[in-house]
Formats: sequence, C-alpha cells, structure tokens
Amino acid sequence: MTPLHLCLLISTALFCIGLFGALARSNTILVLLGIELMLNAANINFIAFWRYGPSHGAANGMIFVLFSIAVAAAEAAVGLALIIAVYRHQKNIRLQEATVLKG
Amino acid sequence: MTLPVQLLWLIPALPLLVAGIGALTRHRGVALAAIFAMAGSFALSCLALAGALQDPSVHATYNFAWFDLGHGALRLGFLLDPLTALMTTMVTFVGTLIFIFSLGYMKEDKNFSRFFCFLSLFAAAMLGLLVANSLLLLFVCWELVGLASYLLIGFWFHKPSAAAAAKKAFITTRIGDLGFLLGLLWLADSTGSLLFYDGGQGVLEATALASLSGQTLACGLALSTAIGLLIFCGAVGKSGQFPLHVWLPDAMEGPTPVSALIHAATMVAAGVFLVARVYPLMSADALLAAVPVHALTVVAFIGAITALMGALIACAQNDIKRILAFSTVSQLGYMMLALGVGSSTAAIFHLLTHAFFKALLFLGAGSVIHAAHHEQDIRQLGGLRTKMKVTFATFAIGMMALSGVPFLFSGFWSKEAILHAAHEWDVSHLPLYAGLCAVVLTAFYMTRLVAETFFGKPRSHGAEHAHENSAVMTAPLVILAVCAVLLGFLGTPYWPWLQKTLDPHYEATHGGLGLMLLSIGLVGAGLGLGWALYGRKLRTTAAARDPLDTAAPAVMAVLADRLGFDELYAATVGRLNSATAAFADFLDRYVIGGLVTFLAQLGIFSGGVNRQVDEANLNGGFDAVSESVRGSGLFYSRKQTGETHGYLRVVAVAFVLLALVLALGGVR
Amino acid sequence: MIVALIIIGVLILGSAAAAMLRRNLIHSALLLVASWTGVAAFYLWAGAEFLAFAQILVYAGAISMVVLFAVLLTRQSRDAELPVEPATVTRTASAFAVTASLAAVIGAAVSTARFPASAAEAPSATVKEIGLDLMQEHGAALLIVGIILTVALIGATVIASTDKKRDPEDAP
Amino acid sequence: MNTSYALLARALQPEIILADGAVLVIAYDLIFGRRRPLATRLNTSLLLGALTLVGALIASVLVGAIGGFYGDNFVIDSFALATRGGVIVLALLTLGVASGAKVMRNPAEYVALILFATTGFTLMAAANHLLIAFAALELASLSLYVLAGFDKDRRESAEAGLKYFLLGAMATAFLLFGFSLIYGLTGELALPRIAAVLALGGMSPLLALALVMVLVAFGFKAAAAPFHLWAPDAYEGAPTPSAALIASASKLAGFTLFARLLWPGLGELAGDPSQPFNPGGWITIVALLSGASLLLGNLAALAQTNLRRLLAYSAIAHAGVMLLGVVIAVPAGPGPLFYYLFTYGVATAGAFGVIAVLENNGGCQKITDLAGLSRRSPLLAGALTIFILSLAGIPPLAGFFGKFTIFAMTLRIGGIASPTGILTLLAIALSAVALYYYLIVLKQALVEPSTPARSTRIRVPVTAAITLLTAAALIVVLGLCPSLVLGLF
Repeated sequence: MTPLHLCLLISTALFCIGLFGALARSNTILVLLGIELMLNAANINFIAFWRYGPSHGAANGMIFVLFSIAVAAAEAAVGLALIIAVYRHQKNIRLQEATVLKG
Repeated sequence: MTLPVQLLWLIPALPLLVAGIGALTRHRGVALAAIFAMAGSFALSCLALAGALQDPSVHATYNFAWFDLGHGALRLGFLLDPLTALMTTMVTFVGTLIFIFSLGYMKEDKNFSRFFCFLSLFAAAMLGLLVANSLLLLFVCWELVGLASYLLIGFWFHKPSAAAAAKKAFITTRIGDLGFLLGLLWLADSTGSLLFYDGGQGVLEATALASLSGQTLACGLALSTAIGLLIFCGAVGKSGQFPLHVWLPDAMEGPTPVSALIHAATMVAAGVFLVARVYPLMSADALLAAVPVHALTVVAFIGAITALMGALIACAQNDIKRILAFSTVSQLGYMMLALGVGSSTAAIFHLLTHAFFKALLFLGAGSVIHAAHHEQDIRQLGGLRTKMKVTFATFAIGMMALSGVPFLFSGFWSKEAILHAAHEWDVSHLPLYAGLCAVVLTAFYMTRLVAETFFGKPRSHGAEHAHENSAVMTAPLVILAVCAVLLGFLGTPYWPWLQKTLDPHYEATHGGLGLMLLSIGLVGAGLGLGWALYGRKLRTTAAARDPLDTAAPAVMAVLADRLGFDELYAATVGRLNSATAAFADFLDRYVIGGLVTFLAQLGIFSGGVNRQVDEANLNGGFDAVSESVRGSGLFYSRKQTGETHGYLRVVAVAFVLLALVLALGGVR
Repeated sequence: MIVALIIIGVLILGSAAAAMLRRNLIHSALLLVASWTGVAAFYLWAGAEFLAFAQILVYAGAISMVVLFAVLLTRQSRDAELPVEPATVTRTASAFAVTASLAAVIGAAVSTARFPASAAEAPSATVKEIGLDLMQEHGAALLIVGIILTVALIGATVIASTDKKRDPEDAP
Repeated sequence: MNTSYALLARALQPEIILADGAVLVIAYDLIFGRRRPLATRLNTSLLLGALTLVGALIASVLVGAIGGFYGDNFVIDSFALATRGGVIVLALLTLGVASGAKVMRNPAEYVALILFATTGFTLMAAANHLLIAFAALELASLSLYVLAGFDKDRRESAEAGLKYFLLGAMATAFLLFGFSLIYGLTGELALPRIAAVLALGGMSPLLALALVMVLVAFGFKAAAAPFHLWAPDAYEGAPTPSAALIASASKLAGFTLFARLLWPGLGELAGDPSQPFNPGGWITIVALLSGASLLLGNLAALAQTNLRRLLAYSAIAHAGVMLLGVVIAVPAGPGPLFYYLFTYGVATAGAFGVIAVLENNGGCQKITDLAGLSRRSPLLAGALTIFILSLAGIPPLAGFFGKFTIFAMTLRIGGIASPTGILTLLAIALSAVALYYYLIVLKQALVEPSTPARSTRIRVPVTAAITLLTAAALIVVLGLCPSLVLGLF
C-alpha cells in the first residue's frame, strides 16, 4: 500500500464518520459539524493528490484547500446563525423536531 | 376575385381578434363583433373556395421560417386546397349560424360577452387548424381547440358536473394527443420536416412517403404505419372514437350552442379532418403486402366498432342531448370507417352533410330545452309538435337526414357513399355489416326521440308551458334545414361534383343499386320499428316503462349503462392501482430508503395515465378514481416526513445506489 | 514516514469518531478541535505548512469558537442531548448501515485504484510561491471568496441578530 | 498563461457592478435609511437594486461573448452570455416580486443578498474551472440559504433555511470530494485541460465515483429526485421572493454550470446516448435522475393541497425535462436547454409574484385560497393562467416550445429505443397527469366563487403589476417567436 492509498483511505474514513454524525445525531450543531468533517476529508484528498498525484509543481491542490477552508468557515457561520434562528422558535436544537414543513 | 394563399391567415385572424377584444372588455357588443367576424371569415372562405376550385388538384402553399432548431429552421405554412376551402367554408357558415342562435339562447346569461369571447377563440383555433400546412401548426391549433372547448364545456362552472365534464374532456382528448405529439416528433425526426406540402420536400409528398414506407421497424410495421397510427391516436381522442369516446356524452353539460359547435361542425370533425389531411401518409403502406397490419385497416375497424356501439348505446339514453351525442359518436365512426376503407371523399362528404344536420339537431334540441325551461329528459317532454311548429318541422328534417331517408335528404347520399365504399373494400366485409346494423339503429333511435319529444301529451310542467322561440333562434334552424336537404345533391352518384373536387382521379362507380335498395329497406325497417314501439302507443306519463325495457330489461340496463365501459375502466385501473400500491408498500416496509419505491410506482404511473379515461358516473366516478391516483401521490408525500435526517439519509443512499449502478453496469 | 502518517490518521479518525459518538456536546466540540488539529498535522506531514497554519487558525481557532458560542446560546438545560429513545436507536442503526455501505463503495474504489509512481520529494510550497499563485492564477477566485465572506458576514448577522425592539413603529 | 487583471476587470464588469451595487444598497440604507419607515427603505433599496441589475445587464451585453479569458478560469461564449443576461432578468423579476410581497425587516440586506446571489449566478455561468465553479456555487448557495431563512420571525422560514442549508452543505461536501478525486486523477482544475487529460485515459472506478459525487451535488441544486427533498419545504417556508429566486435564476445558473461541467469538462465520460438501455458514463446517471424526477414530481404534485408545494413538485418534474436538455446540450447545442430554463424561470417567478401579492391580501397557502381570484383581481388571475398554462406546456405559450425543442432533439439523437427516447415517452405520457394538477389550480383561480372571508378586491402594487405583465408578455412573446432566444446560439 502506497502512502497515497493510505491517505485516501483515511479521508474516506473521515468522510464516513462525518456522514454518520450528520445522519445519526439529534443535535443540529453536531449534524453541521459532521458535514464539516466531510469537507475536511475532501481537503485531505486534495493535499494527498497534491503531494503524490500526477500534477507536481503547480500548487493547485493546496490553493483549492485554502479556498475550501475559507468557504467552510463562511458556511459554518451561516449554518450556526440559522440554527440559532430555529432555536428561537423551537426552544431546542433537536433536528428531528424541526418538522413544521412536511407533506 | 379569389383569396390568395398568402392571405389565408386572415380567416382565423378575424375571430381571434374578437376573442382578444372580448378578453379585455365585458361589453355586450362583443357578441355582434363575433358574428360579424365569423361572417367575414365566411366571406373570405368563399373567396378561398372559389380560388381552390379553379384547379382542384393544386395544393397551394405559403411557407415561412419560424425559428431555428439548431439543425435547420423550423418552418410553418398555410395550405389551400379544396379540402381546406370546403372545411373552412362549412365551419364559418355553420359557426355564423350557431353564433346567431347563441344570441338568443344565452341572452340572459350574466357572462354573455365572455361566452362569445370563448366561442371566437374556439372558432379561431379551429380555422387555424384547417388552414395549417404544418403538422406542428396544426397541433398547436389542435391544443388550442382543446383548451377552448375546456373553457366552453365548463362555461356553466357553477354546476359541478360541468366543471368535471370539462376536465374530463380536456384530459381524455389530451391522452390521444400524447400519441399525436409522439407521432409528430417521430415524423419530424425521420423526415426532418413537418410541412405537408413543400415543393416535393413535404411529408405528404412522394419522396418522404417512399422513405417512410420503405423503413421497417422491429415489429414488422412500416415506419409510416407506426407514425400514422400514432397520429390517429389524436384523432381517436378528439373525434370520440372507441375507446376514448367516454368524454363526448359528458361534454353535453355545456350550453347547447357549444354542443352544436363542438359536436356537430368542428371539434369532433377535426379528427376526421386530420386523418383526411394526412391520408397520403396513412395509406402509404397500402402497397406493402408483407406488413402485419395496414394503418387504414385499424382505422376502418375502430370506425366500425364506434359506429355500431354509439348507435346501440343511443337507443337506451333518455337525455335528448345525450342521444344526439352518442349519435355523433356513431356518425363519426362512419366517417372513420369510410376513411379506413379507402374513400376519403365519402368521409368528407359525410362530414359536411353531418355538420349541417347535426348542428340543426343540436340547435333544435337547444330550442326545445330553452322553451321547456331546461327540461332535457325526453320522457318528461312530449306534445311539442303543436306548440313549436318551426322547431318541429326543422327537427324532423334533421332527423330524416340523420336516419338516411332516401333521395331528398343529404344524409342519405353521404351514408350511401360510405356503405358503397365499405362494400368495395376487399379486406373484410365486417365493417359493412356493422354499418348496416347501425343504419337500422339510427333510424330507430331517432324515431324514438322524435316520437317521445314531439308527439303525445306534455308530461311535465316545462313541456306544458313551452312555446316557440324568437326568430333569432328559429331562423338559423330554417337555414340549416334547407342546407340539410340541398347539400346531398353535391355528391350523388349521378353527379359526383364533390368527389371530383376533392379527388381529381375519382371515377364514379355504378352498380351499387342492390346495396342502395337494401339500405333503403333497412332505414324503413328502423323507422317502422321505432314508430311501432313508440309512436303507435304513445307514452302517457313520464314514469311509464319503456317498451324495450319491458321486453329485454337486462340488455337495456347494460346499454343504458353505456355498455359498462366506464365501470370497466374503473375496475381494471383501480385494481392495478391498489395492487401496485400494496406492492410498493411491501417494498417500503422491508427495504431501506424511499428510492426503491420509485420503481414500484412505475405501475401506478400506468394507472395514472389511464386514470383520466375511466369514470363510473360523471361526478362520483371520475373524482373517485382521481382520488385513488392522488392516493399514490400521497404515498410519495408520506415520504416527505419533514425530518431532515431522513432527507440526508436519502441523499447518501441514492449516492450509493447510483455509484453501484455506474460501477456494475455502466462503465464503458 | 508511513508510521507518522498512521499515527496522524489514528488521531484524526479516533477523535472524530469519538466526537460523533459522545453524548456530551462540549466534549464532542473539544474532540473535534483535536481532530481538526490532526488534519493540520497531516498538512504539516505532507509539506503544506502554510495550510496547516490556516487550518489551525480557521478551524481550531475561529470555527470552534463560533461553535462554542452557538452551544452556549442554544443550551436551555444541562442535558444538551436527548435521552435515548427507540426512534433514536433506529436512526442510529440505519445511519450506521448507510455509512457502512458508503464506506464499502468508496473504499473499494479507492483501494483498487492504480496511481502512477509518485515522487519521493514533496513539491515545494513557500509562502511566496503560494502568494504569487494566489494573486496570479487564482486572483479571480480570491475575489469571489472575498465576496463569499462578506455574504456570510451579512447573512449571519441578519439571521442571528434579535432586533425586535429596535423599531417598534416599523412593525409591518 | 494570460492573467491580465485589466482583461479580468473588463470581462467581469457585470459582476463588479453587481457586487458594488449590493454594497451600495446597504451603505445607502445605513446612512440615509435608518430613521425611515420600512416600506420606504424597501422601495429605495429595490430601486437601487433594480438600477444595479439594469447596469449589469447593459454591461454584460456590452462585454459580449469574448470566449475564454484569465487563463482557463472563465469562458464567456453565447451560452454563458445568454445565462448571464437570463439570470439578471430573472433577478429583476424577483425584485418585482419583492415589491409586491410582505415587507420584512432589514430590506436593504435582503436586496443586497439578492444581488450577491445574482453575482454568484453570473459567475457560475462563466466558470470554466473547478475552483471558480466551486466558489461561485458557494457564493450563490450561501446567499440563497440566508435568503430562504431571512424572514426569521416566522418559524417556517427559519426551518426552511436550515433544511435547505443542511442538505446544501451535504451536497457541497460530496461535490468537494468529487472535485478532489477529479483533481487527483487528472492533475488539473481547468475544464479544458481536464478534458484533454481524460481524452488520453478513460473511465475508472474512482472516476465513476467522482462523477456520481458531482452529480449528487448538481442533483441537489437542480432539485432532481431523489435529491429533491429540500425543495418542497424550502418553497413553502421561504419568503416568497426568495422562493422565486431559488426556483428560477438559481436553476438557470445551476444547469448552465452543470452542462458546462459535464460536456466540455467530462464529455469523454458521457457514454453513448444511442446505446439501447445503458449508455454507460454519466448519461446513465442523468437519465436515472431524470426519470425519477419526472415520475415523482408529477405524481406527488397530484396530492398537494398547498400551492407552493405544488409548484415545488412541478419544479421537480420540470427538472426531469431539464436533465434531458443537459444530455442533448452538446449534440444539439445549448439553445433548447437555455430556452426551457429561462421560460420556466419566468413562469415560475411570475407564479410566485402572484402568490406574493395574494399573501398581502388575506394569505395564500392552500390552493383553495385562490378561489374567486378572477373576480378579486382579473389581472392576477389572467397572469396566473398564462404562467400555469405555460408550465403545463399548452401551446402556443413558451412552455410548450421548450418541451417541444428538447423532445425533438432527444428523439433525434438517441432514437426511441435509447434511454433518452424512453424518458421522452415517459415525459410526454406524464404531461397528461401534470395537466390534471395544473387544471386544479386554474379551476380555483378562474371558476370557484370566493369565500366570504376573502372577497375584497385586491389592489396590486404598480411595480408588481408591471412585473407580472412583463413576465406574462415574455411567456407569450417567446412562445410565439422562440427565435428571439434560440437565435442567440
């Protein structure tokens, strides 16, 4: 097994852990953080490919991660703001109770 | 003076203009404007007819590019040939009379101007359909006709039955239109054009026809047969042919002038016109011996079934308009039969004569209904012969034309031409026999209708106080009655002017005398039977039992139930629907995720398409089956629990499934 | 080298998994910070020092602070998590099943993939090179991310703010 | 590599105008607006926003189709140009919808966010590079999440925003993972260079995985089943102008980017569309999504009693046709796809405009709330009729020709036995079902008598009336003269 494969497996596992959190946790903040973990997994991929992949020299992969970190921060801010907005009405942040809209 | 083909668009444009004006204003003058517009269109149509008659074999076209589809421009156009000119003349003439009649009939309606706006829209769409030289333009107008008829049938929207009937009519015909659209797309795909005539490049010209009939599909059908049959689906829907006839009788919920316009002159005839228009395409496979079925054979048998079935059901109906509606179904079957056995001229001949006498009958029925305070049940009527002399006389002429009373009435000659063509057909004589049976039945039920309505004693309050209507309503009746007599002489075997105009290669064949005598005998038998059962011993009370019902109650019950078609649809489609729903539920219970249920719903989808066809009764059944399909929609909606975890899970599951699909089956 | 990677991987995955399984929200948040730091360590290991710096700054610094604020703001009682209910159990089980199948699919594709032989040397990535790259080839993207951050700022402020009492006469 | 800032600034003038305009709207409101009543502030902001959009529209026309620029980061061909103009027009319609809708707090921020979202859309239209695509997509998405949750005093709005956000964030995670794999397997980020690398190799399992991940994200953006689940909730809960923007401009931009990414970028992996049943490549997946959307959208719409949810499910059904348009976007050119998207967007935005006005006059949640509309306001009823009939695909309105051009092309390219051909049959068959639910809406609006509680005449604000009339006129005119749009390509 090459280091690249190992990196990719780590990122796959991280992706799945994040997904599990998003699917299983009641607390909306943890759902959001699970999704953040999935984004991190993708970032690990970029770096692994930047380090071992076919495109040596250009810093594309690294630059992409830089941007993705910034975007993830923006996303987290908006997401937490929305969670707080829902909390004001619902008085808790259990995702499964946010079911006013359905059908 | 003639109307050049470049200006043909003026004919539909006039009513369209009035429809546009009518949409903006509520002034009652819209009605007059509509009548003048129709009269103007009639005048223009006469000019066009004069031009077309100068050389009947020419298809004058005017084509123009409309928009760019990526691979060459899409072109539309207008077409002027005797078929177009005769049809526009007939539609505008009958239309004008119906408009005038409506002036009296709808006088007290509070949406008077809107009614004329819709009527004008309908007429404009219908005329556009007739002058189109492009299957696409024809289809556009075809859909507009459907939309306008939806608006008109549902005009008295405060009656829930009218709203339901309008919806049913629109959707049922639309099912046929799906086939039409598909055929149209396929045709465009395989020929690259949708123009009928285009200087040798059109789809009805030799090059395209040869290539279409030269290709054979996997099932052995010629390509032209497949496309022709798909287009025929549209005609089946619009012309109320078996098995999509169920909408037509219910459409009687609209105001009576609408019934006259839709059921006599125009919309239902559109299907016949369509088949006649694409006749070269439909008959392109005629020379191929090896194909399993010819397109026209299907047309002939559908027509024969419809003709017989419509006449049978008409015998057991009691609503005056419903009898006429089933009679229309039956007569349209005749026309299709004529087309199928290879005589498009006979079909158009019957189409023209039928338009006049059926419009006459519907307007006469409208006159009766108007006078009898909206009483439509013939058992409740009676004795109107003396109270409404003009209506009675004209109605009787219409009835004799429809029954085919010999020599003096137009219906006789056109029906004769059809029977003659069916006799000559060498594939099968079954359609001929069906047609002959329908002749007896037609004479029979029309005699019953007239005897019950006009003879005997009034059997209800409405009939008691009936009196003749104003001249604005009777004058159109008289004019139509005159036409119902005279029109037949345009196409007698001794002077087949109409046939020669429509088909320059037409040769009059003589020697059908035996058949003519037979059919005269059958008409006499029908009339006599009807009079023996209903005329000799007149009904005295509305509740008295029908003599036929006494004789064969089971048969009559089935017929009165319209042969149980509606129940059949309800039962089969309903079963299918609940079975697939149960199956889907099973899957849902044991398999994770909502994704799998899509597949199970495939069956429900087939039910969903047929859903509109079926109904048990006008209100109850249609809604009930609609409900059952709404139920399958609810099944989906239940998946939408509102729980975000579920949504996220579906995303992940769908990802896994799609990845597996691509990895296991799709990577090339 | 590989050993270091394995250690880093265990750190990332272990703390992330623990974070997703812990009942206590605060513990989860702290474990996530550990996981993000692990990712930063991975960046260091791969030779992207600048990114590791950014990761610590943004994730372990900024995002975790925002999360803690949100946790405090939305905490109405001591137990931030629900007691375990049957519904929660089935949800966890199905989440596990779905995740496992996803892991199987991606894992199978990843472990069977063939890559060309890789260079032993890490590509050089000095801050200057990154800066030049950022300003030249990816200048446009930089502008867009600037706008994104503005939008997030405005949006988060508007949505999270409570200004009910400010303009009573303006109530529509 | 040509990375001249001057060229970039010239080519991105519309985006610069939009972003600056958004800041200007907020700044103006901060300086002059704080003491004014909300309605005045809203109108001022709307006016400034509309001026900005018009400016951006003019700029984008002046810039014209200039091909690729700034390395391979962007491309403005006729498709991108049309989409740029189209989203700006749709955003203008959204501002018109907002002028008739309920007044919310922070109107300047609301308008600014619409402008920011539009910036994202125009950038999506021009993106030719994975990084730019990702950034533009995120800009648009984040703005839309906030717009959906903007009316935070209503529980529904907040919940809609949250659900939209969570599903969107998940889709973004998949997208980013997919992008990382594409980057890893090709070593490139710019679409033309990715295509060049892919032309040498072929499909591999990992690449297939990347493809599906990207399609998950776009399926979400397009509200295609089974990634549609957010759409009904978001349409129902979001403030009406936001819903209009999500349904119209966002779809147009999303599909443009989608088509660009799939065809010029990953066209090597498309598979063979004329292959019976299984073309392989991404066409298989897109066809599956399309079929699922057609079935589910149309059938579920039948069961709806809420007007907005009905529009959402009809949007899902339309997404099925749009996905077919993506399949033919290269063999037949993007014209049919753009025509369909744009006219659909106008009709949907118009329908939401009607809903917005109704909400200020007694509310509009259930379909039955439309009862008596033709008497309460003939203008609204007439406009709604045109929009709904266009959505139902009744000729000669634009909706029909959108469907017609797409179906004609799918049949021409694959034939009837191909997956796209079968889907075309399915779409045509389901249009009968669709007609049924559209007629339910029309019946309420045109036929049913109004309830006593809602029988007053509706006063339509002038700007909203102009918006609705413009949208209706667009539907009719584009239906009669499709070459106005199709001629652009």
